[in-house]
Amino acid sequence: MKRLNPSLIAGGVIVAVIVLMALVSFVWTPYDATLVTPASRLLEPSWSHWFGTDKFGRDVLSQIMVGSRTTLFVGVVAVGVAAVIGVPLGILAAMVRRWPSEVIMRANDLLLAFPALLLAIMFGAVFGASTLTAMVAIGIASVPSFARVIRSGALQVMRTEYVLAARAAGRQPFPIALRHVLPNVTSLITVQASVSFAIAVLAEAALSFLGYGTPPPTPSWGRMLQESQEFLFTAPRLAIFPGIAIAIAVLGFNLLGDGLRDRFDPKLEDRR
Amino acid sequence: MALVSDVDLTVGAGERVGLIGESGSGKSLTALSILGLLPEDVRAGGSVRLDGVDHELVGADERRMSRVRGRDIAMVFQEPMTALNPTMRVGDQIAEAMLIHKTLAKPAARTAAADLLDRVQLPAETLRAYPHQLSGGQRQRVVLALALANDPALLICDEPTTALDVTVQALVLDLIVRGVVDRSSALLFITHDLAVVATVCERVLVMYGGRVVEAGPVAEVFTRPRHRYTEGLLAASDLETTSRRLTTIPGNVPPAGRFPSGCVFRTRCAHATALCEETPPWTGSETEGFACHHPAGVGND
Amino acid sequence: MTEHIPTTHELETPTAIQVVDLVRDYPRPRTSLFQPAPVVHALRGVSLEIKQGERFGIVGESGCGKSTLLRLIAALDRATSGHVIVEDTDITRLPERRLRSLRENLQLVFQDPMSSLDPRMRVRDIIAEPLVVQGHPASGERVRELLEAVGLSADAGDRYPHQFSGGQRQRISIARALAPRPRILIADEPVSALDVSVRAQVLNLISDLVDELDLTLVFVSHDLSVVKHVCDRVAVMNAGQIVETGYTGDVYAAPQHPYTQRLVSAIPTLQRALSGATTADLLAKGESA
Amino acid sequence: MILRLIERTGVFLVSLAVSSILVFAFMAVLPGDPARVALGVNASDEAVAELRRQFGLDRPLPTQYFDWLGGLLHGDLGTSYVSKVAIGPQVFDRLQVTLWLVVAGMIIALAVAAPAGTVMAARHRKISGLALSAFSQVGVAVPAFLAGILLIVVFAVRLGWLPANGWTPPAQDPAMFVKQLILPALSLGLVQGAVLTRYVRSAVLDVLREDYLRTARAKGLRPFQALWRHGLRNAAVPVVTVLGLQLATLLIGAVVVERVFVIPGLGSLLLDGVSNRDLLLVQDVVMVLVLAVLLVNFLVDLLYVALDPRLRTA
Amino acid sequence: GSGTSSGSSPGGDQNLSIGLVAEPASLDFTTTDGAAIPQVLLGNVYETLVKQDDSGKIVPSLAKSWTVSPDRKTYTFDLVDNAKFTNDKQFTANDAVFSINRVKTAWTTSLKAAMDVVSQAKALSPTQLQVTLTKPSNDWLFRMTTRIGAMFSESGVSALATAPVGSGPFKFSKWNRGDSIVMVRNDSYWGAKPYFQQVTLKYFKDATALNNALLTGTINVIGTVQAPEALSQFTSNDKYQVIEGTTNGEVLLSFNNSLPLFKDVRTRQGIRMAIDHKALLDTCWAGRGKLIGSMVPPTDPWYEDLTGVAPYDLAKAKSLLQASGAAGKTLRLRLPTLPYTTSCGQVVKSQLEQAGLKVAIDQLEFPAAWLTTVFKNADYDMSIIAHVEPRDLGAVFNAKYYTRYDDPTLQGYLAAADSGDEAAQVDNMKKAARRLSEQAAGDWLFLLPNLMVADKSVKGLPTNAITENFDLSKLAR
Ligand SMILES: Nc1ncnc2c1ncn2[C@@H]1O[C@H](COP(=O)(O)OP(=O)(O)OP(=O)(O)O)[C@@H](O)[C@H]1O
Ligand SMILES: Nc1ncnc2c1ncn2[C@@H]1O[C@H](COP(=O)(O)OP(=O)(O)OP(=O)(O)O)[C@@H](O)[C@H]1O
Ligand SMILES: [Mg+2]
Ligand SMILES: [Mg+2]
Repeated sequence: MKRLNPSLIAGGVIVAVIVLMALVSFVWTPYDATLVTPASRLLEPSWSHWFGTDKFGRDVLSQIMVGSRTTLFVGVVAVGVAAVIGVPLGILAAMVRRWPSEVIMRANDLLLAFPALLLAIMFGAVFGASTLTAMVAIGIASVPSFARVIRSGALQVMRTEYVLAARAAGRQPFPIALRHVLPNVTSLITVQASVSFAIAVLAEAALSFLGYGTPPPTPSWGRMLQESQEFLFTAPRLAIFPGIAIAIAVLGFNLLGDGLRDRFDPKLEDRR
Repeated sequence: MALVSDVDLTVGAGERVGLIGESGSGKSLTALSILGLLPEDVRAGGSVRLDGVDHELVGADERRMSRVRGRDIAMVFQEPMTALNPTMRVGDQIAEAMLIHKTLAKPAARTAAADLLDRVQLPAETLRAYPHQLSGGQRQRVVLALALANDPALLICDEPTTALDVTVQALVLDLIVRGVVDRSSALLFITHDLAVVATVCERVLVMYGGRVVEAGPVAEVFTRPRHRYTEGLLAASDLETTSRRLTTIPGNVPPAGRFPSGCVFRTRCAHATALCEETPPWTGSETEGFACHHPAGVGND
Repeated sequence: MTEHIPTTHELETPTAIQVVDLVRDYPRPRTSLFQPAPVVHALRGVSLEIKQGERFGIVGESGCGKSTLLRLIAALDRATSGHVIVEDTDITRLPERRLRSLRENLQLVFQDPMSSLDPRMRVRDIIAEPLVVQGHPASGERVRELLEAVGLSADAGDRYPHQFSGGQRQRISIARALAPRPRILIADEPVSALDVSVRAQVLNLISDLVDELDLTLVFVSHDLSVVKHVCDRVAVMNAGQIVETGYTGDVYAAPQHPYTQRLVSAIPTLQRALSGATTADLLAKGESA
Repeated sequence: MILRLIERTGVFLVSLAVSSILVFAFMAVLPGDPARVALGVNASDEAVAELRRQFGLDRPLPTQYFDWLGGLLHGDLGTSYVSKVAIGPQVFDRLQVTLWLVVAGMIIALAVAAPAGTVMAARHRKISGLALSAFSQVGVAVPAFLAGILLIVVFAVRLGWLPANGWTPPAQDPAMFVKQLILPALSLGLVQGAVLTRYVRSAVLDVLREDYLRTARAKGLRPFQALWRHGLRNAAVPVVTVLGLQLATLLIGAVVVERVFVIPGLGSLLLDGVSNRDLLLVQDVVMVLVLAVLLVNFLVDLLYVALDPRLRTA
Repeated sequence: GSGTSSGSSPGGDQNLSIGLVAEPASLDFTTTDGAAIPQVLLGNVYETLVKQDDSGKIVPSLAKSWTVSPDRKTYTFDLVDNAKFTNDKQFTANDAVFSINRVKTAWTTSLKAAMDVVSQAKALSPTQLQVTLTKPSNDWLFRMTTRIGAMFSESGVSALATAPVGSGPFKFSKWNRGDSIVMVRNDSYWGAKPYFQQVTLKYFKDATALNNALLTGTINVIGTVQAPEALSQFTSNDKYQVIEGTTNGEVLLSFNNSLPLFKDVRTRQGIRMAIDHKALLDTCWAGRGKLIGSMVPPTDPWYEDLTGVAPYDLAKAKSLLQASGAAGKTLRLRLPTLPYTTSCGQVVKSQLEQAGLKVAIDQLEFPAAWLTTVFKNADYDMSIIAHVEPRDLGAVFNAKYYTRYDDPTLQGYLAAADSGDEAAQVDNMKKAARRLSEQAAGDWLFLLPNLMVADKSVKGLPTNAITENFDLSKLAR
């Protein structure tokens, strides 16, 4: 039996809480997260505003809740783009002959030379700054790592005798990719996805900080952090709450990735 | 959970003892516990003593154990492909074995290394080679040279030839035997191949389910097995039989920890009775005997 | 090479597999852009003929090209030159889509009980895969029948490969191979990874099935004693070539080629050991030869 | 070895050529006319056309590309459309600044990660290892700019030990240079160090499970000695890969830290270039970044060979 | 090498370091737009014939005095005779003619249009200049105080972008791009010599970094506070002085008046009334700044408080918007990426939505994207930007500008103001401002404050920032 490890549990719980928070925020938040109420600006945390309010009088807790949607959106888009391109590319590179495979992997390496932030800034310049464009850029920048990991996993699968057996049974390459290779690299995909998720969340925060991220007033933890800067001395809590939210989310996804990795690690597995 | 229990074994100076048993019967764990190199989550209890070492080996601290390892007890592992450091020259790896224990100084260690390689019939150029430049058989010979470097009192070989071809196996086996005979070291030879044990060793211990079920001189055990398991093994490995069908032991080796209580073999034994639910006592001497309620060759057979 | 004189019966038996002057070179990774890639000559002109219903063994040491030969026979790889003729069809250069009858008639069992079954598939689906691919109705009936034939209980179909021991996995492999009712069964070291007790079980099973279903068996092993037990005829391979072919008993008792001699003498056996053979004896004969 | 070098060099050069086309093409599709931005919005169309002609923007794209490439090969990065100064020296200056920052950050990261990761792996079941693990997990989760802000608040504003921001070239005032480098390098290095720690840990863990380490211990080496003599070099191979990738990300990732610490590095040059639509400048900076990344990968490739004899094809 | 001069001691007694926000992209304001270049160079490196004093009056500079012909078309300037350019050339009437003509020929920015009214510039003697206009224009003389009035040396315009040559109290010394510009005292200046030997203008993109720089002593002055909320840390500390005055920067919520929806005055008025300006200023700019109600800052002679024209009235706003059919519609508020627009945009959105509009904010990178999309192509519904040019009422509200505000009545007032005498000018400008406010051609959210923080010891900082330039010559310790 596979054991659940502490990382997996901790990561899973954190991620579940974030997802729950995002879902709840669709139907209920303590206050309207974008409503400006000058009368209640910069309130200290209290029973009515657990995390206090910001300079627009918006409830920080509500913003954090709605912000979790942005965070998840960011991760889903970035990881989605990376996986949708990277996984087939990786599998393809493992299945085709040497020359085409070499070309795919070289192109992949080339993409690596355009770091995520660079791509995001350039995409922002071309297509207009929005969360979506930024995240598509982050996603594209994460393609190489996906493709690499998946390719090496797929290569291992391609070398197994069950693939040979499937060929001997008359399976064509595409069905082999679908029925044998893909299922056997899902663990790698999952691990890579959780790690990329964490990276995307960090990248969004950095982009929001530079002004290339989520435009206002959509709450985003990164932008909350950026807006809180002028209050660092007078109301540091405005920086602390989103800062902690980002850190916990990244921690959660990283832990989940670590946990999944341990769980799927054959070296740890075959001791049992 | 107990993976190996009640294993008593004695290897006399200069004696060649085989340890046989199917995969998962606990042979490697036994060997590793002698050396104190068990995996982290496995612990050994009991006592291991070595002539010439004045302390108990089980539970000895790392500092004392590391002085024993490689000098008094050496080991050859199963996988020649991974047992050597891929980033270090072969010569340095052999010389290191001597430098650690300060048996020789640096320049002397190098000539000694060349000498050792010569003894395992490898050319002196091998000194400068990296492991990946050698074949499996060559690597295993390097590992052997490394193990013999400090003339150990006891050499443990854990399935040293399973990964090798027969012709290479023949060479390596011969080198092992010559190596220990020359140094009058004791040899504990682990394998699952009865024929190999019979060729290499003088005495044999049969393991099953983490227990030694039978022990005795090779000729004795392999011609007149007493334990039903030994009997089954012998029958199953006899490919010379004229009938198309081979004799088999029914069932499978249970996974670790799932062996039955009492006689570990009773679930697969045709002779098992209710009596076998009790752990069979050891019949015989320390070096020769068996643990079976219904031994073979008694008459009811 | 072989001094055995074929009987008329043998001459009349149709040929199941014929291999003619088969060559397979593998390119090694290039070390230079300017020089041609170095090649590994995995097969250097192999010719064989295997009759229908025959139990044919191939022995040889690691890397001598046994698996390569099998892959070419099963059309899982392309020959550099030469021909493979299976049941009167030259399959050497047939495109994948015209290999259907080969895929139905010829099946394989592999060495590694760990990697020969897809860990993410249920045993039922693994066994049914050749049927599904070849468009047969994959009835639960047939799967149960096959499971029973290899001595596994019917509920084994619902489980995953990792829930089985090595020997049981090898049985599953065999069941899969038998699914499309092939006439030729090719086994690549099917027992090398198994313990002696389990080895005996699997060898018995293969023997029984070959008899029952009247199969042609091609059995590859590095272990001459196993081949001798299972097969009628044997080919000894060394460095991509066949050095000796003959009836197993003959080859074993009186090896002709020096390589075969060395091979035979290096095999430790219980009998020899008990009659006093030492490790030196394993070497002696081969060296003197 | 030599052949491998030649091959790698070939790959490197081809990659470089392809990147240059990509970068050029990307700039060509960037909306916003550089001439118009430079002239202001109400500039007449003639003035804009004149400026375009002056910059050679009216020529066919391939001509522009080859001119640019030719310039690059001679070390001439052209003249900025906006500031009308030569781009080369500017990029070179900024690159130096960023390199200092990145290298200092990397050194801190390595200094943190190598021992911490090794200890974490070696004692991965002990409290000390777990505590370190937890610590690094938190480190990974903190964005670099947040770390920077916190460092400034504590060490510059509250304690007043170090300057909050700014940059002094080492040649001008070495003491000041060091003082100003510490905080940004720390905020970059600590976060990267936390990331790297995890890779070091898993690489060392992998190595710890290797047979040859058991062989080394069977020879009589104590666990730590065995790890030191036989493990680290092998563990270095995967770590070097990550290091290479990180260095690449750092080059551009430093832009955030440059912003927080007001450091005139390549990142801020790039951001300025983008917002001023100083296309040629952006094109050059991106090309330099890509060159740096490819160069690092190239060096990493060579480093592998030094580390792992298996890659030295005879 | 790149980098700044100073770290631990930004001062020394003779040195001053000022933190600013927008770094120029080039030093040539004849071909590059934007406020950053004149902020540094005008008045400090380049001088004009006439300049504005603190109260906005036009006073002599390189021209000792001037006369206007009765038809108000001919201006005769008496020039100083001891002014010298930093290339050691004497300043003469020829340089003035050269500079004025050059605006028409070599300048490429939009501001050159202010010189169109000049028909001829002539040197009567080395110290006497005569300029003839095609029609009377009050505005022309005023514009001569801005960058287009800058006097260049005939032989000093070869490298304007990198090596400016002027006659002012400071010389351009060094530019560490991405970091700072260093100016040194012009010791051969013809007028009163400045106190500081060297002034470093350091640029910070990040408002917090700017504050931190002052807190840790990297700079002595924050030239423009971009994070007014953070001011409290300085007001509570007696090491610092905080200066608060006014600027010319009207923060305008602009409407695209060419759109059908905005052609209806009720929409525009509804929007103006939906905005609670006091609350807006308090939330988005910490209450710093002034509510003006039209396009005129208090420092202009024709200023009137027009905040009462469209007072906050949510109910009325709702009904106006309902009546015009704007209610329920979605308007695009396209914001440039600037601190005050990002901040105020969110308040505007929230307030307008309470009045029944839907507002979709999207951010355009400033300057490039915003300039092209909103400013040039007028592809927007509403936007926010501060118009910092002095006396820019007429420039902003016309049919060609991005506001697309076509109003003949307004144009009539403006023309009358430009050609009339001083009293007529004031009167007509007042009318124009009121017209704009009543017609709700835009909404003036507030007037940007001149917010500066400096070490206590720094003297001579201007209370109001009404000119394009930051006058460094008056600063002292
Ligand atoms: N670290 C471990 N944790 C738990 N169980 C273990 C561990 N190492 C080995 N075992 C189990 O202990 C049993 C005995 O293992 P051991 O390696 O001694 O067998 P062996 O007889 O050497 O088999 P083989 O011939 O396959 O090497 C096996 O069932 C194995 O799964
Ligand atoms: N796909 C391949 N690419 C390159 N070389 C190959 C490939 N497959 C096999 N070879 C090489 O061809 C030779 C023969 O390999 P093959 O697998 O047929 O040997 P084998 O006799 O089956 O050995 P084993 O007993 O180890 O299975 C070996 O030297 C091997 O390295
Ligand atoms: Mg073992
Ligand atoms: Mg093989």
